[in-house]
Amino acid sequence: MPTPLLEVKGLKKYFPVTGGIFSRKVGEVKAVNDVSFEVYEGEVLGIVGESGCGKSTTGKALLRLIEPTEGEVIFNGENITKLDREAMRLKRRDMQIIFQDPYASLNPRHKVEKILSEPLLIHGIGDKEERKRKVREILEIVGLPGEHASRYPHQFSGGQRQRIGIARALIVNPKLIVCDEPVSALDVSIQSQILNLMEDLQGQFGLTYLFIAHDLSVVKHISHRIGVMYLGKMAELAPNEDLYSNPLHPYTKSLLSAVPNPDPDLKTDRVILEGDVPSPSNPPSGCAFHTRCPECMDICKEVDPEFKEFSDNHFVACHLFNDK
Amino acid sequence: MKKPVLEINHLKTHFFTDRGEIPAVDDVSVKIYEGEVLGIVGESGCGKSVTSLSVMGLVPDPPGKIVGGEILFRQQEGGQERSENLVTVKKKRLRQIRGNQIAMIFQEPMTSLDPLFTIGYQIIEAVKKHKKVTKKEARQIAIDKLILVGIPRAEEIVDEYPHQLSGGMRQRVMIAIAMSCDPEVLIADEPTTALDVTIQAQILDLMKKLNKENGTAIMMITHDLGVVAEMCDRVAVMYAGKVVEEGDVRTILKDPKHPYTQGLIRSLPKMNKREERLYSIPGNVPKPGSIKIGCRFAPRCSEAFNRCYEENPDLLELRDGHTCRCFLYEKEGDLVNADALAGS
Amino acid sequence: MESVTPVKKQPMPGPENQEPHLTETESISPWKEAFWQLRKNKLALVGLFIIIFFIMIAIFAPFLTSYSYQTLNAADRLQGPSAQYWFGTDDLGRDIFTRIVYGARISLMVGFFAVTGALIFGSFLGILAGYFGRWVDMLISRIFDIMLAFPSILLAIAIVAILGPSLQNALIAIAIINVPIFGRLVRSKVISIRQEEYIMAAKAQGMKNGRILFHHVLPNSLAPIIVQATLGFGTAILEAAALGFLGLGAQPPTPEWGRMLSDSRQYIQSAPWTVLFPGLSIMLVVLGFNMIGDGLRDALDPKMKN
Amino acid sequence: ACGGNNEPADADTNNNDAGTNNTSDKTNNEADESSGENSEGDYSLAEDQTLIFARGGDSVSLDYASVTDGESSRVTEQIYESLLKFDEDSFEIGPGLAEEWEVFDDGLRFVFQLREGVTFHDGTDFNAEAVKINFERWADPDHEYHFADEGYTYSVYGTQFGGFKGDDGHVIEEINVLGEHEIEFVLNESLGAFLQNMGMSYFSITSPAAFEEHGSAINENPVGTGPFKFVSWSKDDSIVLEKNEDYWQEGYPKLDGVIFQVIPDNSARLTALRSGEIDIMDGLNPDDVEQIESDPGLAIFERETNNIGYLGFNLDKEPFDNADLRRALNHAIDKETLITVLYAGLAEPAKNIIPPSYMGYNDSIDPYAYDPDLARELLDEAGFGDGLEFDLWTMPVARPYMPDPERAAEVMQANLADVGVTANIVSMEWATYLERTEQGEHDIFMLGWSGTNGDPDYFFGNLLHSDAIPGGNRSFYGNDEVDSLLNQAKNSVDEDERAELYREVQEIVHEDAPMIPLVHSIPVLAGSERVKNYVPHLSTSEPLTNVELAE
Amino acid sequence: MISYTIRRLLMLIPVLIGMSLITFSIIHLIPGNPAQTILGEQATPQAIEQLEEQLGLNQPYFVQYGNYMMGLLQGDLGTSLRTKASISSEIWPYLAATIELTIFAMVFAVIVGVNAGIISAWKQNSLFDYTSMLIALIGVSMPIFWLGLLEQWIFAQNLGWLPAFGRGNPRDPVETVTNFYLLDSIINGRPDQLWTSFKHLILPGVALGTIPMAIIARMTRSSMLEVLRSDYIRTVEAKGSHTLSVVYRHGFKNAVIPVLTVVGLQTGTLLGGAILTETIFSWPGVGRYVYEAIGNRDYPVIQSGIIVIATIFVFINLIVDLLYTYIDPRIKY
Ligand SMILES: Nc1ncnc2c1ncn2[C@@H]1O[C@H](COP(=O)(O)OP(=O)(O)OP(=O)(O)O)[C@@H](O)[C@H]1O
Ligand SMILES: Nc1ncnc2c1ncn2[C@@H]1O[C@H](COP(=O)(O)OP(=O)(O)OP(=O)(O)O)[C@@H](O)[C@H]1O
Ligand SMILES: [Mg+2]
Ligand SMILES: [Mg+2]
Ligand code: NI
Repeated sequence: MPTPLLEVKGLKKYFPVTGGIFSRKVGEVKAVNDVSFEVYEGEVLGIVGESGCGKSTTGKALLRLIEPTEGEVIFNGENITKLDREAMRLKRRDMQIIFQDPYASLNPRHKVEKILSEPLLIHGIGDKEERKRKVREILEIVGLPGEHASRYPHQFSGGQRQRIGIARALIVNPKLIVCDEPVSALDVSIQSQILNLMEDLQGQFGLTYLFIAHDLSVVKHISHRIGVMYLGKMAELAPNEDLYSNPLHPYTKSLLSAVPNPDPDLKTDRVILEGDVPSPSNPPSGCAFHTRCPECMDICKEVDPEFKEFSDNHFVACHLFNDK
Repeated sequence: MKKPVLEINHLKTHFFTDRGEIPAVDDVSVKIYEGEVLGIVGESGCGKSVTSLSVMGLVPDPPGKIVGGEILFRQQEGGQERSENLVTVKKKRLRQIRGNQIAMIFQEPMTSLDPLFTIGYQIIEAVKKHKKVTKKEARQIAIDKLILVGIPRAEEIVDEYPHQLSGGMRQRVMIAIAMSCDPEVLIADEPTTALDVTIQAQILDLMKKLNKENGTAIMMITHDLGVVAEMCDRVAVMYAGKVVEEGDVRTILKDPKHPYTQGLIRSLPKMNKREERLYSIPGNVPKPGSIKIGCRFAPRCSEAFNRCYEENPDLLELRDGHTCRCFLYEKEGDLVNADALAGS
Repeated sequence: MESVTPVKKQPMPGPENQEPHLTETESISPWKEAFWQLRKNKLALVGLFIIIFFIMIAIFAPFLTSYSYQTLNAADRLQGPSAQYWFGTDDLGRDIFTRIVYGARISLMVGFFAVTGALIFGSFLGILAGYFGRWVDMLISRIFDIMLAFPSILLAIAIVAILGPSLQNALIAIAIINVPIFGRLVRSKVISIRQEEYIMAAKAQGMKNGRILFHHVLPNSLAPIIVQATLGFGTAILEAAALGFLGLGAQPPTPEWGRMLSDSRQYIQSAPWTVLFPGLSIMLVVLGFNMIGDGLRDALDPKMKN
Repeated sequence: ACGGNNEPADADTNNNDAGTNNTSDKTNNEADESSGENSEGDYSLAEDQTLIFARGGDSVSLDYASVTDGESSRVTEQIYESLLKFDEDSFEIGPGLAEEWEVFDDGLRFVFQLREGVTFHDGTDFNAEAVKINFERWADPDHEYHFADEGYTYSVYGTQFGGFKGDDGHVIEEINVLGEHEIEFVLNESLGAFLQNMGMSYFSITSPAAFEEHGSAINENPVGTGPFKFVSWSKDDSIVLEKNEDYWQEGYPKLDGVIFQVIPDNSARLTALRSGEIDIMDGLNPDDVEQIESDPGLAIFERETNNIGYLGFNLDKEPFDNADLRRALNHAIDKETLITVLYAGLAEPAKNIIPPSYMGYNDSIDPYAYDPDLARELLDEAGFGDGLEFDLWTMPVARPYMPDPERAAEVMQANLADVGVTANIVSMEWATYLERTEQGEHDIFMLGWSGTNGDPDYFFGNLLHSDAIPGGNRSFYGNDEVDSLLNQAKNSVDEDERAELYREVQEIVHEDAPMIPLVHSIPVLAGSERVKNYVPHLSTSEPLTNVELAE
Repeated sequence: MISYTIRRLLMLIPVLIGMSLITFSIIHLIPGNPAQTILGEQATPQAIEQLEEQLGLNQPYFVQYGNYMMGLLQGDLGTSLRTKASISSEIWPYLAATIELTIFAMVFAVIVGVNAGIISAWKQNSLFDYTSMLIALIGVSMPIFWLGLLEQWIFAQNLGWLPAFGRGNPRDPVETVTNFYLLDSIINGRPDQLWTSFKHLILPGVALGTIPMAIIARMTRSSMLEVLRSDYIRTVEAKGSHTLSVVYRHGFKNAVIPVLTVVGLQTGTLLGGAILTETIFSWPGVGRYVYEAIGNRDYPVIQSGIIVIATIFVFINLIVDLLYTYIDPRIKY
């Protein structure tokens, strides 16, 4: 296996919960609680999990858009958590992000032209003419007519805006793009357009994606390997086919079975979980999943299972597989 | 054969905004039969919610107005069948039906409960409106309904406030409110869209149970074909304010006729097989009213021909109960004009 | 299969989410969009008309009247409205119409300078507080709290007392009491816009903080500030009139409307027009600004309330 | 002094009878015809004999000697009395709490025989000891009833008697109690105005027992010997007084009670008068006089003038050290217009700084006539033909001599503009105004002066004597000749001599023109026709002993 | 919640200290001298000097400030330089007058404003909506002193329906117990005086209440519009509930918080900002008290007056905040 492009070790992000008028810290939201994984060059690593499990926080923390509380992020052999502000700022050329909400992530007062050329300007790429040319080019690449550069975001539909978001991430030629649920706000027919576009671009520019989604079928479609998160922790991480054909973690199993399938012939038996996801500000002791786990054992209530490689390239954090 | 409880004929609901008239629902006809689950699918903005709100008489007015068609609500009353047009019925009568015989649940469980009143109050409010019961009885009904929708600690939860519950629980409460008067028809507008898959599974399960056990007819609005496959007996597919195809669930999912339905199903990433490239429908979803003549889908349709841009196709009955709005099938001999049938 | 989490998607898309209704190549800035919106607002147009009317009056004052606003005419004291004196005369025999026409200059100027002053200082402090946060925010916010807990009219009176009564000083006092209003607004806008996703996007591109502040945060906070400034015009004019009424504003013979009111209030019985017209003028100008402000708010910033 | 002229013995009875008669005559003459038909006893009394007197501001304190505002003395006049008493319509003094008095040693020793059988409102007896305590408390900052620690000062005492105990100029050497009802004042220097001072309301007598009881709260718990007793005071609203049943003047007061009501707004006050909610109002807007005169239910009460409003130059500042300029500007001000516009005719144009009724008033002075052409000519001669610009300082508050100073400034500004002089009106707060004019920061300023004891020295000494710099002499006028004439007049006890000296002073001052005397205003009050026997006194306040309300 | 209240009260201390410091600095920056104003234009410089010394005005500022604060800590607001009266006892009648007027004005403003706002929102774009919002717009644009003058002119002077000044009939003064005349008349068992006092409140109350009324109406309307558009209102309607229940019970309860905030802020503003109304209607209120004190440079009165007003202001906001928790179960302190 090649060396990883991105290595995340023990990443943690705790948000302080403040209360009272003196804004004292009264607790913590453990949004990301000790997550480790690697992303290889040219790979798409999918991350799935239910709402609030810390997917976005992971993505943003590893880009240092949110300062991580703890842990290391090694990008291209360099520990970027140690970089100073200016160095980090320059590093951003190589690491970009696409956001979930195509409405909120574009500055409504800037023309597309400005939105797209700003990253070039910041990183001192090209002169005015060249930047203009590049903007048109990238617009064509993401499937929008070049003239649209003179429009404002509100003049586009959701799918078109997401294309602009992609173009913005792409224009500085990054190595890694964190895609934070780039298609979940889109209609089905538009979603497939964007997924195709993203796949095409990956091949064309040799990109590496960290693809965050909560839609298992989307992740399955696009990723090489998939990580499943639950309450700020990685529950399972495995190659695509492996995960779907042989899920280990009880959570993964129930997640997979809960997805309604549009094929009426494929009615499977459901594992319907009881209860709700606990709050990350007050996670259960031991294994975070034990409150809902159909196979819960005594040890699960006390000991947090380790995230270990169970079989080749298949990691899982569950006591059921700990003995091995 | 089962009888329709709710029959929507040529419904037209338009919005009169300062940017012009928007035909959000443009000539929609669907029927819901006793005890069945009818799915309505379609992409964002195609008029699903407005259709359901029209039934409830809750279209925000201004700017919205039902400008045409009828909504017939049929019920047995002492052996007699009685049918009322909800479009023309008196406001007061509508309020009697609403919440009692036709109930509705909404997409956003987080915002659909009044944050300032207890769960119990909000259920009791519905009960007391329609039934002559004492305070104590009403409270008991509330608790019973909470138990019915599978809420643990129902006795305590009645006195709690919505913010103390999770999204899934709130959606259960919404269902409890809707079910509080044992309605004949339950309209569910994307009841699980905002929920996580594991919670969605719980809610869908619950709704199926209610449908089976109470015989409540459900109009299930969704844009998730997976949910449709799970839940529905029949499906209507909407596109830009019009129903483009309708039929029983297997037919629509397995053998769709309309190019839009076909494209929609093909563009879904599949769980069971991994394809290299997804099919995608080119172009954008049009807003209602932006295409005035011709088939609304024509600009995105791979099989469109000249006529599609010039004439509005009618809804045609292809086979028993399977209708489709497309010129491609007009040549087939045994077609019946479904539009002509509806409302007759 | 899929299920969507529509984070910000409204269940009922309002008109603002409508598909662009324009030709393919046209580019419409949010400002233009707002302007269109404003043009449809009849009340705002009326307001605009009123203000333009008063501005014209102020500019062309000397051409509108043949009288002087300060020359006395003891013979024609307290004359009622007539063809000769449209709005009558005051107790010194001066034409009230003339004084009101010239007074428009004063009121508009007061509004303009007071708002500008308050805007500049308020924005500066608000940006400091909102952008640097921590103790800077704490300090500035507490100062704002204190200033807002003061009864503002008393504060203004005290400030004028220090500086001495004059139009200029009344202006300064009004600007000062309005500083915390703008300051708080700017602060809260800066804070809320900093949390927008496009700001994070800008950061993700490697943008420097300064650029983020000036190219992204500030332009996007502008709309509510403009709205507040417009409404602030009205408030400032009212406050100036109140100070004038207490004799703490413009000094005679300057035809300041509030001052005209207080000078003639004792004639309300015998010569009601001396009280009626200056008051009406104040009300109209302020009404004009409020109408525009309301319209602007609807057009620029539908979510901002009050 | 003029006290010696009086025959104390029969003045007592005379005072009442004549006073009553005079009053009704006067009122009737001055009011319009409708009330002219009335003669004494021609009316029947109203059942409710409570009079409501409305005014623009509240009293500051009911400890009369510690404050100088007219609103305070208006009330304390009812509660307290001084040893001597002014005539109802002049500054002539007559017996008050003292029935008789004698002057010895060329005005260095005064002996007063006090009235017997007078009791304070608290029931204690009025006697010589009480008088002594009152005077000593004012004079001695260390006196236990001086309340210096609570911030009390008795500035009028200091002004009228040359300072306080221990000061160089303090004239009262000692006060001796000669008997229960006999008291002696020994002065170390003669003081022309001593007896006049004794009539001032500032030197009324408070019950010593009340000092004992209320301490420094005496200002809110007045206990005197006057016709009315204090009942209650709600600040900025009303002060309620009731009849003193044990008043020493048999059959008086006529009223059952008096309420002093504060109504700051002029027009509201007038409305209240019209609707009968109040009986008398002060601070009438001159423009309303005509209206009131035509209203049969209402009457106007004129107070004789006792003040001067003037426009002063700062002689310390260029170019106002130029007497030619000052004289020129004197011709530029149109006093007549001023009087019509601002006083509705209720004022006399001034040519001297003392009111015309005063002793020593020099009527032979030829006033600077209003003549813009002449003024322009003189200005040209003085070298200001090309114009002149200065700040015209204007006070921000209405004073008795100037009901609307800012309006007046506007009028004068216009007058000055006529002769090519630009005057910029400068206004500032009252406190600031007084301080800064005293320090001489002004060019030209507007101010005035009101008499208190009817003595001309109070005007001349304060406004024109160089000793009053800094102080009342805000023109910074200093003329040695004038100074010495004034000194002579002040210490003389011969009235004719004094009058002659003052006449001389006025001639010099007229020539030097340190100020432009504007007007002597005639303050007017309005009242209901029902109010009988009300005679406003020059000193801005008067006891309402004789007043009664008709049906 | 108790601990929240306590913490809020503790927070008051720095605000009050800041406020007293600012006030103190401001009033000492004001040129002019209390001794001068007390003694008037006819005073001699010696007398002024002497008085200054007696009043302690020649001490350094910080000493004066320290003395004042020491007194304040002991609950003593000081003594008026001018009237020599203890401010602690003198200020109450003024305050009571203002509070009574303010409450009356706010009750008027709230009743009219809230209902106008609710109905306007409910019947959006109706004639009622247009007219009441136009009136509200005019209301916020009106100089209140002008409104006061017109009211007085029309209703008191010309029509004579209502009294033009003061709090009661001077011939029949209310015997004060609490200094709230309405309350005192009841305590004294005097319905006639109750009626008189009420009549006296009407004109100044309406003048003072107009701006808050207009603001409240506008606020209520916009807040209601937002609420009426919300999902949970749709839920209530889907239950078939009656419109009144929808609009008032669910709608208004949800819309009330911003309205309450405005009510709190406006009440605070009126308390200290009623100077003009108080002057026009001869209302012996605290605004005028402080205003006159500024003119007279009566330092302790200015200082104490502002501190008392500001404290009340802060307290009102605290009460409003506590009311939130009562209305909205989501808010917890
Ligand atoms: N700025 C913040 N301050 C405090 N808590 C936060 C913050 N951002 C996120 N959280 C909390 O951290 C947890 C994880 O949030 P995150 O946005 O990473 O979830 P997610 O997996 O991306 O969910 P979704 O699918 O809804 O996007 C949540 O419980 C959230 O409430
Ligand atoms: N209040 C409104 N004002 C104006 N137009 C409206 C309004 N509500 C709905 N519409 C129009 O009606 C059309 C249909 O809206 P509807 O809410 O029924 O869509 P939907 O199918 O439910 O979409 P979604 O999946 O997003 O819920 C929208 O495109 C919109 O243009
Ligand atoms: Mg996320
Ligand atoms: Mg919908
Ligand atoms: Ni547009």
